[in-house]
Amino acid sequence: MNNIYLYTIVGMGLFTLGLYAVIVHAHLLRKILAINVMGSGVFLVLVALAARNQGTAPDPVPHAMVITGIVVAVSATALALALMLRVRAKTGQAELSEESLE
Amino acid sequence: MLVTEILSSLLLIAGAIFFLAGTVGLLRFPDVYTRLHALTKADNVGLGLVVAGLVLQAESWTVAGKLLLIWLLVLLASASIAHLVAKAARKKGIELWK
Amino acid sequence: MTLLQLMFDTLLGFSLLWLAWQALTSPDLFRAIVLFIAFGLLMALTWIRLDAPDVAMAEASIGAGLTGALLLSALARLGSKNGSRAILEKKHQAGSMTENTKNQLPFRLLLMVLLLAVAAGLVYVVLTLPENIPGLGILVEENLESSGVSNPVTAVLLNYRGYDTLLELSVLLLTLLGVWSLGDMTKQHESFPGPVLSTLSRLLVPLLIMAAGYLLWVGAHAPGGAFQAGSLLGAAGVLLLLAGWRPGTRLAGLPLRISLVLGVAAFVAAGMVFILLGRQFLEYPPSFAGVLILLIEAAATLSIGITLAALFLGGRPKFSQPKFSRPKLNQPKSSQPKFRRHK
Amino acid sequence: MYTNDQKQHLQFAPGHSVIITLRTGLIRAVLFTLIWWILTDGAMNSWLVGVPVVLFATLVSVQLLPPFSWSLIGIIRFVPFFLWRSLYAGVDVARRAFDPSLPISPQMYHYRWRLPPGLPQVFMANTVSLLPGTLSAELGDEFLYVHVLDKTGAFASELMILEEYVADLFGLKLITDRSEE
Repeated sequence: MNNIYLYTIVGMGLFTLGLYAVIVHAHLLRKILAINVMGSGVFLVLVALAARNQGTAPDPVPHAMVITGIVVAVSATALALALMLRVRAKTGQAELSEESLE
Repeated sequence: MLVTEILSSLLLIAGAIFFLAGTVGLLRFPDVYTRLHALTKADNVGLGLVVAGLVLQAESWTVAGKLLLIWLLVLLASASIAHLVAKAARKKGIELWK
Repeated sequence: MTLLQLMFDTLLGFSLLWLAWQALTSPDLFRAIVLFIAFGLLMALTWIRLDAPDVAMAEASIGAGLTGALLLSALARLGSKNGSRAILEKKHQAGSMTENTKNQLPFRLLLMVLLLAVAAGLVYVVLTLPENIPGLGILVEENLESSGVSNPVTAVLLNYRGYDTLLELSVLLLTLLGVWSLGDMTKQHESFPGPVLSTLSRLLVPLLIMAAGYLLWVGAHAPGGAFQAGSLLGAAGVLLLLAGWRPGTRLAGLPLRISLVLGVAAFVAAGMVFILLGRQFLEYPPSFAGVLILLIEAAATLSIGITLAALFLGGRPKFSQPKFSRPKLNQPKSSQPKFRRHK
Repeated sequence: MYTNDQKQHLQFAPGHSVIITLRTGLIRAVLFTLIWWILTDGAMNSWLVGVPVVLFATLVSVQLLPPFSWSLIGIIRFVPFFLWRSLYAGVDVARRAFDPSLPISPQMYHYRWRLPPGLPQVFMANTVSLLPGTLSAELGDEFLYVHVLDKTGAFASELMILEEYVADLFGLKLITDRSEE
């Protein structure tokens, strides 16, 4: 048990937390926040595993992938927020209402 | 060589104490305005001392320049942000603590 | 590994989980977003602990900074329109919520059990991964000399996995098109932000440009590169927008569009030129690779920065129509669709 | 594009000519070159990127922040004053934070401007927040609203002194007293 596995487990904890929040919350802004937390969890697992081999430099390929991922995540967030504002403009609320779920 | 090292360590420790003071102020002071006082002034001095301590250890002029640049930028940013936060609090109608 | 390090890592890990939990459950949305920004900064610290300074820079500027700015501005726009009504609605809903949550309790319990199973499965998979797999790190190191740069992360991004980065730039562009197609820039009657913020932005923007240039240059052999530099440029743009600056109608037309596609265009052009010389797409000859990567990165930095700032603006800025607009043939003028802005 | 209204507050130095703009541009270019040299550790191969970046930054800087008057002597006088007073400010606030009885008595003080609007006022507002016991809370047309940590202190005279230093820094002369008019 070293710190690499600690961070891997934290990463998976973040992913699970985010997934729970995405399902439970109705407000779209909270869902967007939750998806971002899920993404951070995935990145954390990737980068932690890249540093798995003790004594050698970490694998740069996952690092590059995560940088790509962070940029894609911010653009996805921007689009999601724009969609949320559109939903709000159309329906008057930024939530997925209970009726629409049933 | 040894003198600069001791001086540098003393400056770093003093800086850390000011950061601690800023945090204690943030926790103990009663309202947003007084907390801003603690943050801006104590952290400015704290960072200044840390930077001074590190400049003594700097290997070259450019490293010292970078450190000084960092201090100036944080100074500018923290003073401006403190003003903006205080202004927003006033606009929101937050009363002074008496 | 020393005990102190383990303690630090444990503390950091728990803080991450705790902040994420607080951000996701806080009843106040503003508070939730601020906590999320703090979460992003702790993530940046975590990347440093995991020996990934390139990622740390991207996280601090994009993950915490720009995402936070986007979220806060979206929240402000949510609140600005009939804000009081929304609060009333929420109170009303909160009343009915308690009833719902009672009915939902078994559902939530089931959900938690399922998610715990998922988490346990994930942990099992990772903990049983084979030890000491060399990975791709050795391969990257062996070929570093022919890549044109000496920072392995930049080598992967711009050379070995150029496809990914090209597609990522396209994703960024597509996102902006998506945001633009959702409507024009909302005419916000923002009050003048005040001389202090205005002066701060005027002082910082040139310095941010300098810092972006530095990260662009240093990315070839140390942590840094086009994405970090681009996000600094984007931050400069966001600062200008916050201080009340808006692109004029002339600037928002062709100049904006050209700078948005410049990154993708430079990437594709660099890839295509060498096809003509008998190489593969995005395969650079080692002797040119360094210069090519710098050129592509410079173009990409500009495009990324301007795209991110445009995303913050949240809609297509108004631009002046080209003077040579021709009337469409076979279509009488009256039948042209009239656009009306939605409220 | 800023509206005229927004630009106005920066143009307190009337009548700048092309020469002044060029001179300002040159000074800032030198400053940015120095910063680039610091950032890159003076690496020779960095100037390929550095020269265009410095030029661009200078161009943007002159666009955003029009030339303003300043005085070297004023700066030399201001720096030690600021360093000493801000160090004192840190000690003062740290003492109050650690003191079990929490000796503070806040007040909002209206300080009447003598400085012209624009960069001098902004500079003073920012400096005020770093000096002992004062925090600028709003920059009005006529007053600077200062939050004072301890209303029993001699903050009023301190603000007057600071304003004179700032005026010096920008090569300005203060109108001595308005109440006599």
